[in-house]
Amino acid sequence: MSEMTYSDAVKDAIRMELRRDPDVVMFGEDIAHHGGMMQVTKGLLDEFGDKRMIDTPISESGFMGMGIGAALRGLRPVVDLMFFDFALVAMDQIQNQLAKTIYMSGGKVKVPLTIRTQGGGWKGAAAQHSQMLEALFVHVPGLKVVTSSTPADAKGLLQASIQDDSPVLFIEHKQLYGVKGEVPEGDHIVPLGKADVKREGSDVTIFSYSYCVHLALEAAEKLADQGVSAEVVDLRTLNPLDFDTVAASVSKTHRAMVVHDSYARCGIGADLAAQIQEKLFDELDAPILRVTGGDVSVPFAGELENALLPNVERIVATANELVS
Amino acid sequence: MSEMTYSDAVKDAIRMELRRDPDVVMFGEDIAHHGGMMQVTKGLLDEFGDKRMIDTPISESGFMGMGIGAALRGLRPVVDLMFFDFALVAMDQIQNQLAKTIYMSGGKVKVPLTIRTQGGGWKGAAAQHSQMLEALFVHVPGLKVVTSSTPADAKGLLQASIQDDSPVLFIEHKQLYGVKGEVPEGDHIVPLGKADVKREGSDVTIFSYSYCVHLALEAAEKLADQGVSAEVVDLRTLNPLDFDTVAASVSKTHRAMVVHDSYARCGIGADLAAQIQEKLFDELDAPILRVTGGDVSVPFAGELENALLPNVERIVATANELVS
Amino acid sequence: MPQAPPSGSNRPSDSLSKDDLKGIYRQMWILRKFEETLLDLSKAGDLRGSLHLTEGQEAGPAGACLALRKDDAITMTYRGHGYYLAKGVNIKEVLAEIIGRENGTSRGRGGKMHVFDPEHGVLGANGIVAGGVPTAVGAAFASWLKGDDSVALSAFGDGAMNQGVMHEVMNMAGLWKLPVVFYCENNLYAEMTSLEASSGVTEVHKRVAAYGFEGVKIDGNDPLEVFDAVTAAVEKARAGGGPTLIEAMTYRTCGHYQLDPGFGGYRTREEVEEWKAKSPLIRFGAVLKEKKICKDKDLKKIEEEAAAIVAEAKEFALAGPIPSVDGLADGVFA
Amino acid sequence: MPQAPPSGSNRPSDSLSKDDLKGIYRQMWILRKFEETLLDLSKAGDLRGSLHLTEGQEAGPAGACLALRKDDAITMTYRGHGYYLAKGVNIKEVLAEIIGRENGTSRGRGGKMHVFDPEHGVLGANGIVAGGVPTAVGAAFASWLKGDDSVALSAFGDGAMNQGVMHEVMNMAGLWKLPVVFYCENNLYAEMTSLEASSGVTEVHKRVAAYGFEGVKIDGNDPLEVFDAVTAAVEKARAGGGPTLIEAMTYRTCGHYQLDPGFGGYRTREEVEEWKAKSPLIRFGAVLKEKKICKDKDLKKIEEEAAAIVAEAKEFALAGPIPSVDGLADGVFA
Ligand SMILES: Cc1ncc(C[n+]2csc(CCOP(=O)(O)OP(=O)(O)O)c2C)c(N)n1
Ligand SMILES: Cc1ncc(C[n+]2csc(CCOP(=O)(O)OP(=O)(O)O)c2C)c(N)n1
Ligand SMILES: [Mg+2]
Ligand SMILES: [Mg+2]
Repeated sequence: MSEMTYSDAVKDAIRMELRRDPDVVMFGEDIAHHGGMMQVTKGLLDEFGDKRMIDTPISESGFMGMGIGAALRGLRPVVDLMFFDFALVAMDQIQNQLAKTIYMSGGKVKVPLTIRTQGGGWKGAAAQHSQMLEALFVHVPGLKVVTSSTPADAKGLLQASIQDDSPVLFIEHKQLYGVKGEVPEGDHIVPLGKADVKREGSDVTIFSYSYCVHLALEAAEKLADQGVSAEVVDLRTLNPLDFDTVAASVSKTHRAMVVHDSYARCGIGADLAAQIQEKLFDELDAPILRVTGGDVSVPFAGELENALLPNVERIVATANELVS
Repeated sequence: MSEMTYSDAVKDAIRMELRRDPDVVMFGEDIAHHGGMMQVTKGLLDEFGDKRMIDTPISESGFMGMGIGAALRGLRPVVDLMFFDFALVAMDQIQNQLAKTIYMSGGKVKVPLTIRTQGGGWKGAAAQHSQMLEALFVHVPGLKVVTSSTPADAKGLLQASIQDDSPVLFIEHKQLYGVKGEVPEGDHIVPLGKADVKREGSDVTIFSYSYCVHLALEAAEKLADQGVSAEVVDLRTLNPLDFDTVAASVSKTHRAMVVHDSYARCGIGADLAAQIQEKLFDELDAPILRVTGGDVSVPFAGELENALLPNVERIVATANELVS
Repeated sequence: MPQAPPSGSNRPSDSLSKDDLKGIYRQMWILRKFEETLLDLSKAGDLRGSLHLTEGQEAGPAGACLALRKDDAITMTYRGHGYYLAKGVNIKEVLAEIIGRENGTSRGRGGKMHVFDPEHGVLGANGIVAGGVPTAVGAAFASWLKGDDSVALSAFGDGAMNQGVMHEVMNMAGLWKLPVVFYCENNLYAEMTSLEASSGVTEVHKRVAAYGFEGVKIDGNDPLEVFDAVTAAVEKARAGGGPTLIEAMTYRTCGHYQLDPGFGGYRTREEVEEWKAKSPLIRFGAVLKEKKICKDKDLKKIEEEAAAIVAEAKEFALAGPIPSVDGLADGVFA
Repeated sequence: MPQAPPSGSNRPSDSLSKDDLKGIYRQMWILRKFEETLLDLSKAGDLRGSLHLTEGQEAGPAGACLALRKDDAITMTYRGHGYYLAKGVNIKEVLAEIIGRENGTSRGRGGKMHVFDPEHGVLGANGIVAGGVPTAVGAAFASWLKGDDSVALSAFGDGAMNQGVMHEVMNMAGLWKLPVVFYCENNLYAEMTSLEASSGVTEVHKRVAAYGFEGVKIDGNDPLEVFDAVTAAVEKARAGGGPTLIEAMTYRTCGHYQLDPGFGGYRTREEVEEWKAKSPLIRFGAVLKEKKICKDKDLKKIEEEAAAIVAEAKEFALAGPIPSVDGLADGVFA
């Protein structure tokens, strides 16, 4: 174990995989020579050279599609999308091609490609540089969708993603890069498809993932002061979803809410609420509530952006509404 | 009133709008000289000429984006996407540009652009030509999302869409073109944002939209034979959603289900279930159940496709589960 | 760097054996018979959905695939039957796929627009115009990164040139000199829209001026010219010389899909008839006779052999098991 | 069809008045002072997010916008401050927008990457590389369909050339001869990646060979050469002659964004210093002196005027109201 930032943990995972398997290659914009706009891949070019770490032109559709071909021919590409918002530029290649290739081949091929990207707001980056778009990729089947809230999870889940034979969308978050935590040294695998109870509680469950887990944990702390025991479950993998862990928690607390900073309608919160009430209707003592990024494009002005996106106060208030 | 097919009703709406407003223009692939792959726009070139009905190259991103510029400069473009699946090719222009332009301008501009497309399966068109992707466009805010199940609604809602100053995604369905019904002659407006109770009932509400409304109505007929009174609500506009009509129906029947042929996770059914249980928890006597297109790419083989997509039997069985 | 040689002198096809030449003719007939069978199956209701036939364009797949190794990669379109057949995919399993059977190449999940066979380098037919081109370029990218000498070829239409992703991957192919061959079947139409109505520059091979590699224009209805051009492009690619775009002039003598009569609207009957007379089967049959490799009866025999192969495949396919609904979700993930 | 005239003889800029020329110089200083102010505000914490400055590229907006009418349309990028200012948008409202105030051009919702002002033909700055180019081409499409004589110009970088959508709209612009000017600021880098590392063909203006219209290469650091080239392109477009691509050679003497020192990694300090010496403000100041239009003190005075305009705008912006949270969802729909 050693303490490191989320950013370094991500780098560590990529480095471990590049070392482990010569078929792992990474490409994207400004990732090699510059080391990535968030400096996450800094130094990897020196160790692995420019046939393993490749700077591309600004051609997201093109290099995403090339990743598919490379994966079908035995490589294990890590494709970097600088901002999550840019996934929309490459959407046909991601959703009509990458996500469907295994199914359309009747399960005959493997497509071991990992898309690595980062999203999220609170930075004054406005409508086209702040989106968390995970729900779009959970909706259309065929991609594993993975998030992480801690450095250790980031490392373990990213290594697992790169080792997976299905395409994986690995989503980081702008607000997480500076977060520090203990991270196992050497190879570290956190299996995909497993949620994690980040804090135990008995009165209400707060489901969340990625950066918002931290808001949820802070809220749980405040709630504890107010005598409310909140359980915080980090969903981590959004597809496939670990519904067993979800069910176990709801069966314990009988009250649930979901927190995410992405849009509300047809979002992950809606999906989880629908599944929980469908399968655990009799367990519920209250409706499943949501604290989300609303149904508005991310505004530029700080006051508006902060009002739109989730915060600790709204989480606390919502939890209180549930237990009252 | 005259009886016509859904296909002719759509044509009638486009024709009325082209006649009404010289700023309405339509463009897309093979829509002018050929009259559209579904023959919906046949004959319009003759009446309106090749500066109002324009065949484009196979460049969905490009002409979608050009539609934005044209709309900002006073035209009212109807942009044709031959298959709903191709929206993914133009996704950046639709979601990062079109859907956000009004908000990013602080409400200063109007963007009166209507995307007209068609989706849906049951045709052996497989994974890339059968998708209904409405949930993706409800998730990212900024587009009105409109469907219709009858010829009259198709005409009235499409005219309303073209007259709207916000961008609208108008979604047709492969299975509907041959459906016949009475359609008002001349101008016909069905306001956006209003659901429609297509059949009254008291035991359970089946929410649906587009083609699946017909499956729901057929199921309701069968259920009536079995002594179950099912209300069928056609949501029509998916964004903005007419929750008042939803709430009124649930408050009457206390049991609800949603039927759609698109993917389940983060789908419209999930969204509706989440909202209903959130706002009407105490009205519900049973969980909100869903009959959907599942979480699998649309397979080619008929037996698999039919098993994946909703059918009357599953709707009946699900309704019975709710009332039992 | 090797160039596409001038026709007439020292052509790679000069060294093809008589059997090779007869093989080309056979391959073209297999495709034709195969598609006739598809049309029959469609009319009989045994084949679902729309069917994009390639009548009149048989020279491309037959000539191009002969220039490829088994380990070379290839992608094609909804109109790509000829390519995956000529690349070596089992015709029985293809036909089973196309009628949605469990013993099809994709267990009936893919259908005719989505045939895969990685063993023969077939990385997918595709329903999205230009959608599979990046896959081929990515295969070439893999060869380049690994330093092996396999190449990739992508076959697509003239209309596909106007898709943005094509531009992106052509630029990268040129930039990195990737071992890929862009094989553009210029059949003058994209669905019902003519090339002139959709491109500012209708000489497709000139458009690669934007990417820094060579574009050549060939008679795409002559399988030997196709073989020569693809061979030259493949050799150049294997040698590290980068990509080539081949604009192969051809014509779809049938409709865009089974419900399009193919003339009356966007094309005249005369135009279609003119091209029918120039169709690869007729022309190449004449060549074989001229070269004294075949007599009429030999040609007929090859046609019958092809018909028999397809008939056998049809029988196999129709006897294939219907996929079980239990396996519906198989293959969402690996 | 009018062509970009050879420099030296009969240039449109020959007929610019002394006031016009001084106006160009003033416009460039306004931009420079404006951006210095943005950087100050950013350092002071009054301005959120990343800031893409355009130091060294002032000649483009000043020269290009002078060649446009108020009713002509324009789109630009995240690095487009110069264009919307020179196109006539109220500088106070722009600055208010950039610090997120209710009296900003987009009521604080858009921020610096999303400035709109339809009254002045400004159809949006954009955060997506090449994302706003189709909008401009669409504006030209509208002019073409309506038969009016307004034109559209889109300013973008060399890196944007590799986006697929650029290809798609350039093809349509060429096909239909739309009245649009593609103004490519070739500053040799896209973020930290050089043009050679990202394009198979680095002479950007030659890439339009694929679309059937003219491409010209100019000194983008000379506002008069910019004015001449854009004037010629605009005249051609208004006359129905279709699009032109102008490759304007320039250089960003600052970093890609405020946290990038601009050298040390992808560029040498020497390279940057060399270009600084060739920067438009320095060169054009010398031209004004040479033409005896200005003395040093006149130049200084213009600089001070520009600083005063920006200072006033800053005051206005900082006094602007913070947007009310009640209006958060205003403008999701029209
Ligand atoms: C992205 C996309 N847009 C439109 C279509 C519909 N479509 C199918 S085939 C076709 C024409 C393609 O023409 P071309 O590339 O010349 O190939 P050809 O059919 O002539 O072989 C079109 C527009 C599609 N499948 N994908
Ligand atoms: C689709 C997309 N991909 C990547 C980015 C990230 N990005 C912002 S600016 C930039 C470089 C653009 O270079 P160029 O077009 O040359 O313009 P310049 O910044 O030099 O003015 C990149 C890659 C983006 N904004 N949009
Ligand atoms: Mg074609
Ligand atoms: Mg640049």
